[in-house]
Amino acid sequence: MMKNSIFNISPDRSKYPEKDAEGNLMVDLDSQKYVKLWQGPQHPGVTGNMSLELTISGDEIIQAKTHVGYLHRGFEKLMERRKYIQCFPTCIRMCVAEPDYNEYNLAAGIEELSGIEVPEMAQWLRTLVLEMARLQSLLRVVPGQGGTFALGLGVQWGVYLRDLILDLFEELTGGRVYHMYILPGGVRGLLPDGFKKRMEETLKKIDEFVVNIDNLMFSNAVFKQRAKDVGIIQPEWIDQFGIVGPNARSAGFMRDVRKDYPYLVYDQLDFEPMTMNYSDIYNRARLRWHDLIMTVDLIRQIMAKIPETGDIKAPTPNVLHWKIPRNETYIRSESSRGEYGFYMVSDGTDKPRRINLRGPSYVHAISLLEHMLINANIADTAAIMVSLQTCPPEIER
Amino acid sequence: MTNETNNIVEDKLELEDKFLAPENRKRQVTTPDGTIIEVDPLRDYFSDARPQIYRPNSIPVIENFLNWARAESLWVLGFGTGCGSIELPPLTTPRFDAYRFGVQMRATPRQSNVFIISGYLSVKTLKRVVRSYEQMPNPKYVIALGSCTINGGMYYDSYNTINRLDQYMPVDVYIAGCMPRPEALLAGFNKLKELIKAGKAEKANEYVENFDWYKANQKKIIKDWNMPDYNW
Amino acid sequence: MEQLINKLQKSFKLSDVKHQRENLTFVTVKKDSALDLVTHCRDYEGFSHFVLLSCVDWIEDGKFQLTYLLNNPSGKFDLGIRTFISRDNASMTSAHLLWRQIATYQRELKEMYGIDFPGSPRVDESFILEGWDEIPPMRREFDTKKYSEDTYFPREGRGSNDPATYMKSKLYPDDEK
Amino acid sequence: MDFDLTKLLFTLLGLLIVLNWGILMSGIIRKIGARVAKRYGIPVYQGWIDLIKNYAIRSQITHGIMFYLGPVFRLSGGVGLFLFMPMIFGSEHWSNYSFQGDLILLMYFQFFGMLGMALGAGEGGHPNSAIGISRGLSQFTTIEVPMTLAVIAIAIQYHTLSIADIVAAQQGSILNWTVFTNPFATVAAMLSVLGAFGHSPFNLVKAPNEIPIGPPTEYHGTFLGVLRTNAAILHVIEAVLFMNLFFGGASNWFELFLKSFLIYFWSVFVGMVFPRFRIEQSVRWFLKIPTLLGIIAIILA
Repeated sequence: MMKNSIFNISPDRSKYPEKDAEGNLMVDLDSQKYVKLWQGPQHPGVTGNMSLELTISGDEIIQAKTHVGYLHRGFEKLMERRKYIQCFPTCIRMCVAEPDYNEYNLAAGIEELSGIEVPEMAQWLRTLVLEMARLQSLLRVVPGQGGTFALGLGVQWGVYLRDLILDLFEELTGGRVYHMYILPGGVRGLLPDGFKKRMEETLKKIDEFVVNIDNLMFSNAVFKQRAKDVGIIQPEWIDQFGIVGPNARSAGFMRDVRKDYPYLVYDQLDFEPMTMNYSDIYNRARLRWHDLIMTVDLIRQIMAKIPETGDIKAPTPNVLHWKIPRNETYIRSESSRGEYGFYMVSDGTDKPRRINLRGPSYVHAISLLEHMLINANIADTAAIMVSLQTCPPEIER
Repeated sequence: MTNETNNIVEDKLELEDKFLAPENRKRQVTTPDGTIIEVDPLRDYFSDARPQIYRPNSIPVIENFLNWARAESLWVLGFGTGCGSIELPPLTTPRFDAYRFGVQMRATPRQSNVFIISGYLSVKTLKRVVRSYEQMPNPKYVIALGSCTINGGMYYDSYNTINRLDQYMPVDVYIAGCMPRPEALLAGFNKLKELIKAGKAEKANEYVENFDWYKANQKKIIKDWNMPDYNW
Repeated sequence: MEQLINKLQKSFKLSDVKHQRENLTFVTVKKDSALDLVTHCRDYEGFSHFVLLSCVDWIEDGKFQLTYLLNNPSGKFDLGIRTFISRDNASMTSAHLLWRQIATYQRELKEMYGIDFPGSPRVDESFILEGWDEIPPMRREFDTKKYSEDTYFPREGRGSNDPATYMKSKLYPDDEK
Repeated sequence: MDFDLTKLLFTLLGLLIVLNWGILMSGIIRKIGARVAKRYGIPVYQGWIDLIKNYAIRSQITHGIMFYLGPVFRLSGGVGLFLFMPMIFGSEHWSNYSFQGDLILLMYFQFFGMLGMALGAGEGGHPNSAIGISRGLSQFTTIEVPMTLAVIAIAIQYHTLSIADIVAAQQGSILNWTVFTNPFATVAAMLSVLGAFGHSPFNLVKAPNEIPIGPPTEYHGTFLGVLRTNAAILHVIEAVLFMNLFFGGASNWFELFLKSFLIYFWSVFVGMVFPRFRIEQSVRWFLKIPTLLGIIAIILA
């Protein structure tokens, strides 16, 4: 962007707009220098139902505020008045894009608080479900980055393949979007006959898609022009803001729960999450594309190593009177957006005292996004938001 | 608008001033040429006329023909209000391809005819939904997706989600399930087409006829009502 | 982890130390030294990643429990710092200068529990709810079912089985309790 | 000019043909686009239904007098372009009201609709409209640069400003087409046509996910119907203009359909695989390669 200095007429923003003594911007909307532009909640570029309140001067954003709460259903309150087993249908709806991490975290939390060991077969199946959830989410997100630049073709292919994965989910769990497959103590069922074969067929199609999307997006001159050097995450922000997952990895920080705190059977699988040294939109999209390849590879490994059959559920107490003594824990797993954690407190009754979800978007979509949008072009707003992979429902729950 | 109603609006504004964003408050503004004017955004930006009823064409043949065109060209407002919106991308992609049935996505309420309420509505969203719905031109249709719009569904005991959509706006087609599959949504579109072709989808006029009842219900739960009664 | 706790024990009064897992420990400190401990851990013990700030309502004790969960990315372990504050006129020192995202957590807690964090940016703006005039909804005494029934016109004829009796008849028909 | 009823009727008939061809053409193009994405796609007749539906919308909201006039200006821009465009070479009836020097007038009319739309959409009051309009005008200004250079090059080459004469000079053999006699001007113009049709990478005027819908955000019902009618006419006319200038014109309707379709398809084909530029990138792009080619064309001519 800086190469063509003739056309680079962006004004010096260090003095204008003026700042008051505390460093806050003094924006006088009546001065007619600024326009307030709302993006969302009804806006095709915004990820889900949230809104951005942008103060713009020309095409440049000088102030951004994220507004959330349009999807607030009070899950944490609702779960406080449900029994542990009843929390499952409730908690999976907290993030619709990849619900399985919710059920895994809740089940793992209950197991840890009441000391239940999960059989090995169930652990393999859980790993499989979590990786499939990551795959279907990435199939939407990777081409979605092109979609924010009006490259809708990749989205069409990606969402179609996502439907094929959802079909496999349906076969395995009975549900298309919401599965409720993972229960405390284990999972609900074994693999159906011929599942491995059908999975391999789908994965082959995804292999093709991976090559196509590379040609369509990452070798595309216009995409490079739009995505490079835009929406940069500085490495020192990672700790300041609490950035996790792919966004942190693209800035050179190895943050992957699967490697740092191995859970389930991830220590038996061979994978190496990618890190990059420069975090702009292009690199983040590229990193997610590598994640997609890695996920496909992981599913292939799981399919090769998974035992044919085995015990899938540890004995659990009567779910109606399942009381858990007063205790607390924090459970985390790696969703496609990064560390996804449940802070759970039990109080000796049959209902949880408190379950608090810590989703990556809580940080990415509010404090980080507001910071990154300053001095950005309004044309890049949606792209920056998608490249952070924000998911509003996990912010407001 | 009579003086009397204006006074009521005024009283209410003072009560709810704490909910108003600063740019929506009454204030003095200096124009570029130096004169000072008073600005009251809530009053200035919107018309406060009541909605009108638009009767169907009195000649049945013409009305049938127009209804056929309306039914075959459903423009959906792209407003994902709840988790059901995750099933909207599959609808527009190869697997389900709703374009075959003349269903297209539009980004602005002014150009849309169908509002898909995709799932539960929190109070905060309901306020935006009412605004978007009222901005849509007559005739307009509402498809309510998911159990949570019918009776609250999963969230029957939540403090922030409504239980019944039909208390706040008229609904043409309900689609049950949590969450309904895309095929169910396609079936819903076909049902809506039948209704339109039969001339039974005149809910926009019904909304106007029972305007006061709907408004009372909406105002009961939207506590910071800082918009005009009818959003043109 | 044990060493770290012993080290911290010397300068801060830790009570109720619980090693939940080998990489997760919860400690309790007094309200006025909680943020000192958090700052110390960030600056000297390598806890550079702030995971979450959460609140638990212990209505029977008349207290809110605030949990600051810190993570040490290089040592790969977590430390949960609990502190108890009174439920009446609940207020806590703001920590928004330590990490940028804490302001958001504090805004949420202000809205959901009514805990005040004086000085935190935008803490008084509504975050999730809009025009809420009841008691903060996440407090235990707030009855969400009653509020929902009073406010949102429940549809008549909605059959809802009591899940406990229904599950009992389906899953454990012989259960006596 | 004497009043000639036959000519008027033929002109109106031509307008009707062009309108329907425009709607059908965009239907076919959308179908092809859907097939690339492995979809079945909309029916090809969807354009007509949408048009009827838009005219059948019952309630219209207006924002003032210019809001009404915006679509009218836009439509008169499109129809004006049509009126002065010779459609079929060598045909007395289908050459409309073209005359010597009509090329200058056509260049002007291309801008006319845009300006009228700017006034109308500006009155709509939606910030997206205003941003879209400012983007559209700045982009269109830069599109005009290579386009004008190419047109000047052709004018120098053929020593005329009449489209009919330019077409006449290209008859005889396929090698007489401007595309072979003056390739630089053709390439410059064909690159600028990408912007004129407003498909990606140059669709930042309407740009969903940035400023959805753009200028017509507030337009609905009949207003939108008028705008869509105009879009159908305009697309064909722009394609016919380029056909006349560079591809030897058409001697019958079928040839016109085929050539205009291919020219239009070229812009869609590019748009299918390229994402959208930002406005300053787009401006910069048009001022670089196409302008350079245009200058070369003039120097060679």
